[in-house]
Amino acid sequence: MDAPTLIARRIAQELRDGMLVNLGIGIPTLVANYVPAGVQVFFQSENGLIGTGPVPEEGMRQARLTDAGGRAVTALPGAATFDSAMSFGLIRGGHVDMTVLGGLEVDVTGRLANWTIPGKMVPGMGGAMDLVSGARRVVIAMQHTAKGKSKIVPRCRLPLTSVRAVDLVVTELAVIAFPDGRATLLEVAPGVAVADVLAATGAPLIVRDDVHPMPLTSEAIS
Amino acid sequence: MDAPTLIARRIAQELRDGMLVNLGIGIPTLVANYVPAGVQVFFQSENGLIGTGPVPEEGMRQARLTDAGGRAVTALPGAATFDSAMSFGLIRGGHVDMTVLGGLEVDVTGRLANWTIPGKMVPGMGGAMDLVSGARRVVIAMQHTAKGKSKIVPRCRLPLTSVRAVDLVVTELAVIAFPDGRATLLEVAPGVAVADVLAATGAPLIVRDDVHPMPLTSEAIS
Amino acid sequence: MKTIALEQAAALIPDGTSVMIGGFMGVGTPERLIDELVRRGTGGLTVIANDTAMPGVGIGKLMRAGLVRRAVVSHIGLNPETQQQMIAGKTDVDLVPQGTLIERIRAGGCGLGGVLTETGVGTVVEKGKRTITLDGTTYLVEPALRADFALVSAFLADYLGNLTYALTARNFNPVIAMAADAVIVDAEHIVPTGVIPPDHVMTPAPLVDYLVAH
Amino acid sequence: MKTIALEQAAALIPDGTSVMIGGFMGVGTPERLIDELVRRGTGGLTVIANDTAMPGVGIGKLMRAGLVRRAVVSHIGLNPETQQQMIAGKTDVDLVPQGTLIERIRAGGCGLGGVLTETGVGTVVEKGKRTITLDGTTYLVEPALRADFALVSAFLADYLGNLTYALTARNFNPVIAMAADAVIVDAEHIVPTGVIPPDHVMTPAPLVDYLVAH
Repeated sequence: MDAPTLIARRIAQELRDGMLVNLGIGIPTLVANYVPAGVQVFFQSENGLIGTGPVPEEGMRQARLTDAGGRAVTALPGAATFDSAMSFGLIRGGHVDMTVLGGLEVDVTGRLANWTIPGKMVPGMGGAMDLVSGARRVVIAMQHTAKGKSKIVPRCRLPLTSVRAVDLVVTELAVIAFPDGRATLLEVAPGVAVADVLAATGAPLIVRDDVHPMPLTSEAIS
Repeated sequence: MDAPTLIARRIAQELRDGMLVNLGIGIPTLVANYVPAGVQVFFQSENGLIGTGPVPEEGMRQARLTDAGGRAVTALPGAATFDSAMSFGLIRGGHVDMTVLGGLEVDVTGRLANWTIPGKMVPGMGGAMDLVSGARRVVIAMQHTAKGKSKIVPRCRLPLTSVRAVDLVVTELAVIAFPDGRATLLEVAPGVAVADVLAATGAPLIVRDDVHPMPLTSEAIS
Repeated sequence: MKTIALEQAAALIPDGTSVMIGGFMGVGTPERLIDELVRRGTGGLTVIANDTAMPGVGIGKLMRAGLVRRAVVSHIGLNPETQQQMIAGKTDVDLVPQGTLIERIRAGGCGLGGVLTETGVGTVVEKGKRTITLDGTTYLVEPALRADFALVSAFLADYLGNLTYALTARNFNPVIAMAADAVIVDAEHIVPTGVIPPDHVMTPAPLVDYLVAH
Repeated sequence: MKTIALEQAAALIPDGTSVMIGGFMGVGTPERLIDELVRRGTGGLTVIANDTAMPGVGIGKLMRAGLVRRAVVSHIGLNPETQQQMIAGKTDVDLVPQGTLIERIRAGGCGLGGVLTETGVGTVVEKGKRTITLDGTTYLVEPALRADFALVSAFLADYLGNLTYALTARNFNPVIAMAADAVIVDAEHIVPTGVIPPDHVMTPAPLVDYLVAH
């Protein structure tokens, strides 16, 4: 299983029936493919849609129905559309139960940097700052390292997305949470030892006694 | 012609084609009966309606279509309904071109008191404070005196509705504006002399050289 | 979203809680929920709404039954019973300009700390409030407002909980549906999912916690 | 509301003015108006919008033509040309969190001085901003934003100027339609008054100054 698939399948385990969920671009988008059986969630696209469905079939594209990345999507029965003020009212107001976003760095207190690398990548924060400040639960989907360097860091060197700590970080190696503001290893990926995680992590991790293997949802059906 | 009719007919002269207009309860409501020929205005009810029409015919009442006083109304073709946040966005945002409201006192600088008589009448301000603060043009429709006392006063003794000066006061005797923040007599009612107005007014009025009789719209057709 | 019997819905609301209630002079108020609260005698309520309607109508029923300890409203002029209870000290009445009230509720529902408005500057409304001056204009800092419950009256609700409102019965309803910990909806009609087109949904389903069964 | 030819509509907009433009990654952007501005070469613009779309699409056309002096947007990640112009100093880019941007525009349109938000607290977004603490929580004071013109893309417009938007093409459009001194609308379809039911109107007619003729 490749890293993005593993991460998406683990995060899909966090989905609960009736949740309103916002998925970022990249690995987070894959989470929609692994919704557990019997769980029904609402996916929000922050450009103004709840009930975002998969990519339309050939010939069924509607130019006025896209996700936040501008890609054509479908809408499920019971979908709702709205303007951007409402969309971010939902996000900041705590109505989004969970958001899944990519990360560049997460520090040992759970603070996230994910929107810019000054001098190199300045795309703008889009909705990321509002999502991290306002969603009830913030889950970061990211590779554990980039170019051999740990993305879990003692302190973010990149500009922060929010001072609010994220709730969960899921990588291809581990699941990390931040109880009492301290990075804590909860789970390891199948076949990965705690020592492997610690070796790959450039910051101290608290290791819980009950560290266990990641639960994963089934493979996508489609 | 009774005082309310006279006042309403004079104020109707202020209507311009395409205006969005909010009418308060009482004399202001009558203004809708005297819209000049060829002028089309939008009437807003602040409970969430643009395109408010007259009282419905017998048997055509819809319980979910009322004005801000809770009375059944009709809606004209091209009407729009919206929530209260939008309604007051229109009001505070300067999108209401003119509001016509009743008054208890107006002082010589144009400040209005019209929402409470402490210890006697405490109905709440409803939308009055927002209307006076936000509408582009505020016109006060009121009798010149109450129980023999002038309602134009040197200084409001009743609690203010807003610190913003109103634009025009129309009574059964006179039309008064507030250029440079000073009460100025512009017009007198038919058959009323400037001296009559001054005698009935409990505060100094600047009298313009060109004081002239009120222009009035025709009688209501209905 | 859970479908729930009327009696169960009202039973969720304990004495002494805060409830936002939709409606404007009784239009767009969830009457069945009000009636059930009166029947149960749920008391000591803080009611946040546009007004207290007329005696014996909508929120006026709660007033008449003496169930309202505090009312945060813009207008009580058409309900002399509210005025009497206020004078008698039975009900505290906080009068808030209507545009400020709806905007404070919206802020509460949209995760804003509050809004800045000129409405009320220099009047009794300013009393005890913070002000802030931006570019030479002074504004009142009006803080966000939330409640434990929102009692919403809708026209259509689909099986998922998507809502529409009709004509002037919309008023405070979609705004309070964002600003309470638990949102209870009474809809005139319950319709299959898909009957309400996406562009016509006024309150999206995830905002609704309970839909009163028919 | 005046009906106006496309050429006349674009001619209303002088060089150096501020324009809010609807759309999200090019979806819901009034392309005909953009094309006409490019044809005229109306330059030195301050553009307030969610993003600058993609190269050669929507607002991306204005960027490519070098007509934008300043962009107030939340995202330029899909338009490398904007990034290049920013780095070259041809275009000033103010990056604003999307929720803050739309709320500042809404405040401008709704007569609020601004809003209080936690978004951006403790980040580079806080730089130069005032903060306020209410009940122990610190918020940024985000001031209202308005423009000289709003360029709105609608789905339906009736003869009076009532508007609807379709699906995700709504985005910034109804919000900017309240926040500019002159509102110019390009609608996909113009329909008789009454075709849009009152409950479905998303932008009421009095907000529209000009409707581009078909």
